[in-house]
Amino acid sequence: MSVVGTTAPSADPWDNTSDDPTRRAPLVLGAADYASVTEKVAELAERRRPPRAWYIAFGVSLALTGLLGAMILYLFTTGVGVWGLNSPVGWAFDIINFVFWVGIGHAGTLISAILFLFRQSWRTGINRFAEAMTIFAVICAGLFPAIHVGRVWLIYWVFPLPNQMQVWPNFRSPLLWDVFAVSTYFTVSLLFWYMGMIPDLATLRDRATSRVRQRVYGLFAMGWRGSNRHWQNYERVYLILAALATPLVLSVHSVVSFDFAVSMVPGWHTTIFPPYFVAGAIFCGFAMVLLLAVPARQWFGLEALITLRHLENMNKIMLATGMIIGYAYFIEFFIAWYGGNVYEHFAFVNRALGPYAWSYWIMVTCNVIAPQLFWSKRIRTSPWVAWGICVFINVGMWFERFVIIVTSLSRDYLPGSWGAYKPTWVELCTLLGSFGLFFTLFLLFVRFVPMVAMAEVKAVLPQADAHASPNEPERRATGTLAVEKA
Amino acid sequence: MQDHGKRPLIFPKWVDSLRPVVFGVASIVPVYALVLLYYGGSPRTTDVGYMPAQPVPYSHTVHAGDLGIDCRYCHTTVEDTAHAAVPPTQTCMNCHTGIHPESPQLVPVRESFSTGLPVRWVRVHDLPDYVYFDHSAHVSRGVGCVECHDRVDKMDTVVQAQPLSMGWCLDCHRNPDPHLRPLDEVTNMVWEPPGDRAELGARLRERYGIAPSEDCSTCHR
Amino acid sequence: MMDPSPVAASTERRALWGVLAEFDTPAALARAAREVRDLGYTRWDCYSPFPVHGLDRAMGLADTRLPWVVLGAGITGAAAAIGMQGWMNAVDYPLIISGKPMFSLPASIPIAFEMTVLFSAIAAFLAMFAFNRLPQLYHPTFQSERFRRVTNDRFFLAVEAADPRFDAQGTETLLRRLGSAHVEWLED
Amino acid sequence: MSSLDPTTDSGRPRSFWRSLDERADTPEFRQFVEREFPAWADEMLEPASRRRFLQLMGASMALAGMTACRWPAEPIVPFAHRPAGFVPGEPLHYATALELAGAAVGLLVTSYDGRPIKVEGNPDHAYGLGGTLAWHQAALLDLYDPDRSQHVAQREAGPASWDDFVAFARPHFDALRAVRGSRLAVLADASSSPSRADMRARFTAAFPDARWYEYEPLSRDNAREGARLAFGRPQRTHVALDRAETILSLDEDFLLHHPAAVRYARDFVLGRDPDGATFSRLWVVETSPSLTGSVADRRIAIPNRAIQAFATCVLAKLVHEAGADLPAALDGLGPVLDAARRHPMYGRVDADLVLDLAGKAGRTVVLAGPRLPAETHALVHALNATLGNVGRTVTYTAEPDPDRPSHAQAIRDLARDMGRNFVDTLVLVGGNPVYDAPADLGFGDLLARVKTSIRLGAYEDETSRVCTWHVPRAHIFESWGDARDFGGTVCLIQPLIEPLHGGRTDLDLLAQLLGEAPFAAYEIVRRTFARGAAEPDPRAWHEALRVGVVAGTAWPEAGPTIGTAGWSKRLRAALDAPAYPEPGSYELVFGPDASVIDGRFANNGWLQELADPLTKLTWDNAVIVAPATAAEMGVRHGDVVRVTRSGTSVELPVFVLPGQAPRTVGATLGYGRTRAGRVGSGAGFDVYPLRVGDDTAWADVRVEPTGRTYRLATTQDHFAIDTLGAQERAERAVTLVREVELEAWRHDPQHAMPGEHAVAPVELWKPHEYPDERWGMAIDLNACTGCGACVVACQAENNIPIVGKAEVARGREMHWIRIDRYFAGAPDAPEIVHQPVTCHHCENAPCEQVCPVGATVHDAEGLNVMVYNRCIGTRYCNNNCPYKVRRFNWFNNQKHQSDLEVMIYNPDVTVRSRGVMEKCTFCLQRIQSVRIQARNEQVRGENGRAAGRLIRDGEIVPACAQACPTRAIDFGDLNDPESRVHRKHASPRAYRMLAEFNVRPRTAYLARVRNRGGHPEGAA
Repeated sequence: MSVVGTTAPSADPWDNTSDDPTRRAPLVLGAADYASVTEKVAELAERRRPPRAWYIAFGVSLALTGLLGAMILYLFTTGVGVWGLNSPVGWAFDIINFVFWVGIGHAGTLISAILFLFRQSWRTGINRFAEAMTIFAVICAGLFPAIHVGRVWLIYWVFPLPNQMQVWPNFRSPLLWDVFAVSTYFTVSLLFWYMGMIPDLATLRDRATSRVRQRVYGLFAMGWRGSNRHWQNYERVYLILAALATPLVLSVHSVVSFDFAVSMVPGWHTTIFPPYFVAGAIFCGFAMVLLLAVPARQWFGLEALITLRHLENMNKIMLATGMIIGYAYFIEFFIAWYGGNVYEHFAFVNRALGPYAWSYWIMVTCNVIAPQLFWSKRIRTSPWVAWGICVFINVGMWFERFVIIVTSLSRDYLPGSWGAYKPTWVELCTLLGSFGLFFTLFLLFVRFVPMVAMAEVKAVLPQADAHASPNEPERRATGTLAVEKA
Repeated sequence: MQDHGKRPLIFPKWVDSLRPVVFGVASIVPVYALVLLYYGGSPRTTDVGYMPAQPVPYSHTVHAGDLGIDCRYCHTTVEDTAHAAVPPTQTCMNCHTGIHPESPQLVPVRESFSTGLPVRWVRVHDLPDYVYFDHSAHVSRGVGCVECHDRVDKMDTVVQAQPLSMGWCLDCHRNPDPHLRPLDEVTNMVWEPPGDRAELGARLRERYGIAPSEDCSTCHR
Repeated sequence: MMDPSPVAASTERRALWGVLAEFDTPAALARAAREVRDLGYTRWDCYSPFPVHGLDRAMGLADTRLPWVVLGAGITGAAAAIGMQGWMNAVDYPLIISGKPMFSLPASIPIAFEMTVLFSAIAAFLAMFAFNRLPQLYHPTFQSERFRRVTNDRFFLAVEAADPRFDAQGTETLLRRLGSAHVEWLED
Repeated sequence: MSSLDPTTDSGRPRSFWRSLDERADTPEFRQFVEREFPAWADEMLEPASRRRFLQLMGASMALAGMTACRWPAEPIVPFAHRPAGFVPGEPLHYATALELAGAAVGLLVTSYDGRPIKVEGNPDHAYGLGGTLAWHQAALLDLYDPDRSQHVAQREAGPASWDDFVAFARPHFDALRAVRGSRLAVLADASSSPSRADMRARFTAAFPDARWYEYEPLSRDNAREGARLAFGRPQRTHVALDRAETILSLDEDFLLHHPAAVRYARDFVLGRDPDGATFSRLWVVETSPSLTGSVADRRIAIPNRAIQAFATCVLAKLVHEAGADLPAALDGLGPVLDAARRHPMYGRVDADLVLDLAGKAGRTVVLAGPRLPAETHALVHALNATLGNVGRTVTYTAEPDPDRPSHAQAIRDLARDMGRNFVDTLVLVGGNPVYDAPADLGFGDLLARVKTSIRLGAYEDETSRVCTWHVPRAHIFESWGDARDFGGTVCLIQPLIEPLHGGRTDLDLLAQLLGEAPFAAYEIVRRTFARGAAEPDPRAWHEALRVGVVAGTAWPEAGPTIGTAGWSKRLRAALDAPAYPEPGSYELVFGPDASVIDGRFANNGWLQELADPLTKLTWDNAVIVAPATAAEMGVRHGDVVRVTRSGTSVELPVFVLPGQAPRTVGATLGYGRTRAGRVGSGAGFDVYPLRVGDDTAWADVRVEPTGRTYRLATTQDHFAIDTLGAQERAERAVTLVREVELEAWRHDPQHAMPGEHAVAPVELWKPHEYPDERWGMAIDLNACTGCGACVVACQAENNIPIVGKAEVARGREMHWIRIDRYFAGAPDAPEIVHQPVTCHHCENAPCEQVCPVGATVHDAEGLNVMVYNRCIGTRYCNNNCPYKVRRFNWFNNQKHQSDLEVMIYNPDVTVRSRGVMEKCTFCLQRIQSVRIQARNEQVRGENGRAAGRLIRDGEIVPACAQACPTRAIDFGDLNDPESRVHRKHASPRAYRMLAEFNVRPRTAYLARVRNRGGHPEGAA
């Protein structure tokens, strides 16, 4: 992990972002013991009334979800024509939103799986709701390919189901790969999320006072009792799932990028897409996590668990991936020029200077320039500034997909059939609505489910070490799940 | 000694004995749903047996069966065109001016004949509008009427006997041999293959140069 | 309240299930576990709010064979995917598409990979429950009031009556000696 | 499950089913469906999986009511008495003819179970040769137009019946007969029909004092008058374009707006066969870019008023510099030619032009367009005489009805009479004078004052509105009649269907007014055919009906003698007139519209949506302005300008189009109709108000911006293209649309083609074999004139919907074949190319692999088939199609169609539902029917019933190829080395667009051949 900025440990007890390699900064602050962790987290799911902010946010989100429903109803009853699409621009907001949301959906599994494999114990503070975010984002993502087809009532034909027509899907189509990739990703993320939650559900069960809560949490906890013989299998499966999810994360967005890379549209047909899309996904995924984490830790007083260090690490990752993206933008142009394909060459020149140049420059500003601010430790460690930058990043990443899809399609091979695209109000409302759906689900999650993985956090408490003895300080702050290496 | 307070159980012990039942149901329901969808949804279930009432109680049993009138006497165009045309009233009256001229069942026919207004029959073998079936192409390759329409000569009211689904068509297009017969037996309802049908079919396929196509363009335009 | 006598337990109560001892720290639990292991107990278990590092060794647990199940499932998934694509597009209803071969491995890789992961993941998930005999909504330990805290901040060790070396009084004193402040007897 | 299967238990459930069946078909139920599932309402008719699903749901009795939701039970309605030789479901073809601009083109109309569904050209007709233009194709749509007037109407009483009219007409005209028809007048549209002429003779005999006028807003009377000047008697000029080496067209759009356009287009292309002996060079001198101008080798854009001077200078140069000797008869032109020397235009006459004309006696042609004044036409006769073309490439026949006043004169006289209240009864046969008469006449008001006005018209339009009686006119395909083609040959017009709305033909009406009724069109035509005999010879009659033309009725060639009396002075005087409008004003040139002509086709959706060949504009007209002129006016594309002529002004949008002559603007007539119907009313802008007085060709106008803008819907360049895009477009055009120089071609065909010689791409796998047929197409860009007939023909054949202006503006037009138009060279002297683009049926089709459900795949003959009923509508295929030829059904385009409108559908082609992709199929239905026919005969051949055979080359003709007047499109089997298409694919001119991507298209283009010669101005 790159070490940038001042190394002087700050006096502030809440600042654990010191990079002094000789000292191990704690990942949980405040006078934390097991009970206090449990108390802090479980209490959120148990309290009678959540803060007013929650109610306002939930109301708004629910309204937007309603809007989404209305738009979809209108779409189904009238036809895809209610969108601004045409020939040549056969895809726009529908697939843009799909790729956007799938991208968002990557940080969760990445944080829980990849960071887990790399023994990044700081993940424990954020992995739970990063995973939740993944699932909700994938739900939003899956929505769009489903509703974008012309005859939505026949969408089930994309699944290889036996039928009286004796015909099968065409497995050469990247869209079909999408079907498998996204559904697999959703399933695995869901299992991963739920499994990680079982011990915490058990906690809620055991703390529950009302019969109903006992029963409900009891059912979902499936009788978990913290038996070590269980923990053994549990940890092994968790490790395996992490090991499976890691390549899965990479594969899913690669497959999504195949939708474009496999086609022959100039500006789409690019070998660089898979890595470039994955980097982009991680980039905006982390941005979205931070977007959610900063307000959450403040409203629910989780500063002790989601510490500045967590935020700073995420900002560092965004800085890194942001630069990968920037590199990709540059190399695309280089290859377009170097490759000597006139159509591809024009496609890229047209992006930067054509009718949609504005969208291209929004993209560059938000994705390449804005993250550069993260070079400064001050900015990295001031939550709300970082939050603002993350807003930029998400906007930029949405426009990246807009640029890729719309500019490429609007001007492909035959100038005679060049076209232009302008979204209708329906598309704008649908996009808005998808955010509504996302936040609705997320708000329900923070209301009823422990949003921090208690068991895992406890495991990284200093006192969690079975061999704890005063004369081995190096192993402080490490647990079975975490052996942090500098 | 300190107290060992007892804690009320959330779930009684017997709950766990339900596990096999729950697992069983959980695993069977989706399978059952799929099976239901597949069979319940297939034309074999939904279409076969479609038997609408016709304006005239015309009996194929009598005409094609007992009287042994050849299909082509009425369905004249079947060998040359896509459609096996339902005959004009004229055709009925060719005989029925003499036979049963007064029969009350024939009132609609006589009316049609006198007024010139057609009899409105109800189509039984009704393919979707995007399917283009050509009778001549099949009849002139030795595919008998019976293959699709079944024993019409035994039907008082015509009923759909085959699913006429895409899969059903493909079955025959993929293996035509057991459905072929000599051209002059095409309209024969009671024809019995001399010897092994498949083997005869193979020879006929050679002879008529039959190579059934599975191309989409064969039936869909 | 009086400490229940084993005799009484055997007669007027349901059968004794075992004794449950509570510890304050993972270290204490681990120590106790090593002792109990060395004494040759077989039907016993530790309970903790989080997986305690090294406790498996302390309990002398054999490594789990669960990963082999996952491997099997993964291979099945891959085979199924390749087989499905090959059969459906090249055997059952071959159609000329973009002049490409009816079946070619490269085009089948993405789906093969996804199905491998899907099968493995589901298998791993189910195997976890199967190996742990979960869901199990009732367990004798759930009768203990103190055991609530096993999902919070307390650590427990339970020895079952079914253990051949089990002896209610003896085991209890042993556990107390190992540093447990609270030991209680639980019926089945 | 078994409860689902009605076969298992008979009796009770069956009656139960029946009752539900009935319920399922009640209107209430259908309304319920419409209301509950508006989206699925069409699915009810388009049997998707919906019904299956409901059947399944039937398993639960709650929904059993829906189990009867079979798609609507389809009735079979056989004839009571089947006509002899009629085979249900088999199309029949009848010969008939359509008259446009006073001359007929023979047609073959396909009738399906009594419904005319498609129009083709009649190969046996000399002026069609099987080809058509868009109008002939589109005429069919008018037949099923729900806006056609459907009953007799009287202004006060409103709807009436034919009997009411007869009840009124018989006494009324008996009375008129008594007074020899004084104060009676007839205003008829132009017609070449012998029967009409006969009826007219009878009419004037019955009503000696009645006046008979003939009016067309766009007529060729100037040519008549010009011939009268030159020869003393109106002559009709015929040219042999196939034999000409040089063609000089003075503002004559002989490829589109000419009575013989279909034939001339064919001849023109025959005369430009790069492998043939002669390859003509076309010079066009015009003001507004025309279709002919777009295919010219050399084009000179000057104001319309200057063309006569230009022509004079051409003749002068020929005589003075090229040593051509003026025939003695033309000596009178001497002074004119001397004067021409000093005329500014003298310099503009290109030396190449003179070289191309001089010394090629009988191998050149000069034509003059109908807009040019009579003197110009006379001058052109003189030119042809001087060049020795008369009798060789130019011949004459006597004009029929030589003594009739010109149309302009006729309408003026009638208006005068009406103004003086000399007309009490006016019979209007066709036409639409209230809309298209010269605006200064105020014809509408005059007509409203006429006591009794009887209008025979297809629509209750602007004119009918102010008439006392309106009689619906039968559509041409509902009518008996006859007409002459440009050469005089009589074509018979026979009905394909009973008049749908009880319409009457002009012959019927006249017969009624003459009291000959019920004696009607059929008998009248037979009587004319019999030429005096009591009965026509049955054999001749039936033969004529079968072939569609009456042999031996062509006019004899005339040998008129030319003179200069009377017009040389006018010619001389004209030389002094300025060549350009005075500063501050522009010359507005009126022209016929490529879609609606003079407005008669305004309510025809196919034509409204057919893009103009040059502007690619649909649903509108606009004022055409050259880029430089636009800059000078300070207006931009789409700005609304006010065009003012002496007080009257019209506001219409600007369309910036390279090629319009400087100091001039152009505008087409026929738009801005107020009572055309649902389609045509309000489309475009009416410029007739500016067309006043006698100069109907052009007018000097002032043009000022209004500051408003207007959205023009074009099928190409849907939006203003930025400079970056414009550059790229110019660079690409030359590789997409290839051209060869005639010189280079003649020198070495093998290496004449520009552009890289594509390297054969490496195959990563063994390509599929297509052993039987390999269908392919060849499009000869040297033959394509861009007229657009193929587009409408395809629309008619393949049930392609009309989507309307808003959707076109969005880029959602549905045409399966489009004609891309590119400009090359300088904006002030552009070269224009047309390129028809349709599905290339690539063997490595990019569209196929990306479809998740395999809805578009290849069949065994290599056709790229689009399976509508499998398509779920991801639109991925079109995204991945490099040619962008696929079209998506954004909405349910059939939703609001009446029973009348759906009658036009071709039953052999699936009507696409909402949400599916569609595209060119190479007319799969035609391939299938021919193949099945051939295979049947083949198999039966083995039983000795018919001769076995394979499909012959040319047996399968797609709609576009069939309609093409110039045979630019060929279709056939690429495996057959003898097939035309194979030979064309093998030509050195052949190239495949975007072949470098190894998509292996089945369509090859043949490079266009340029014959600029000399040093062309503004060549690319």
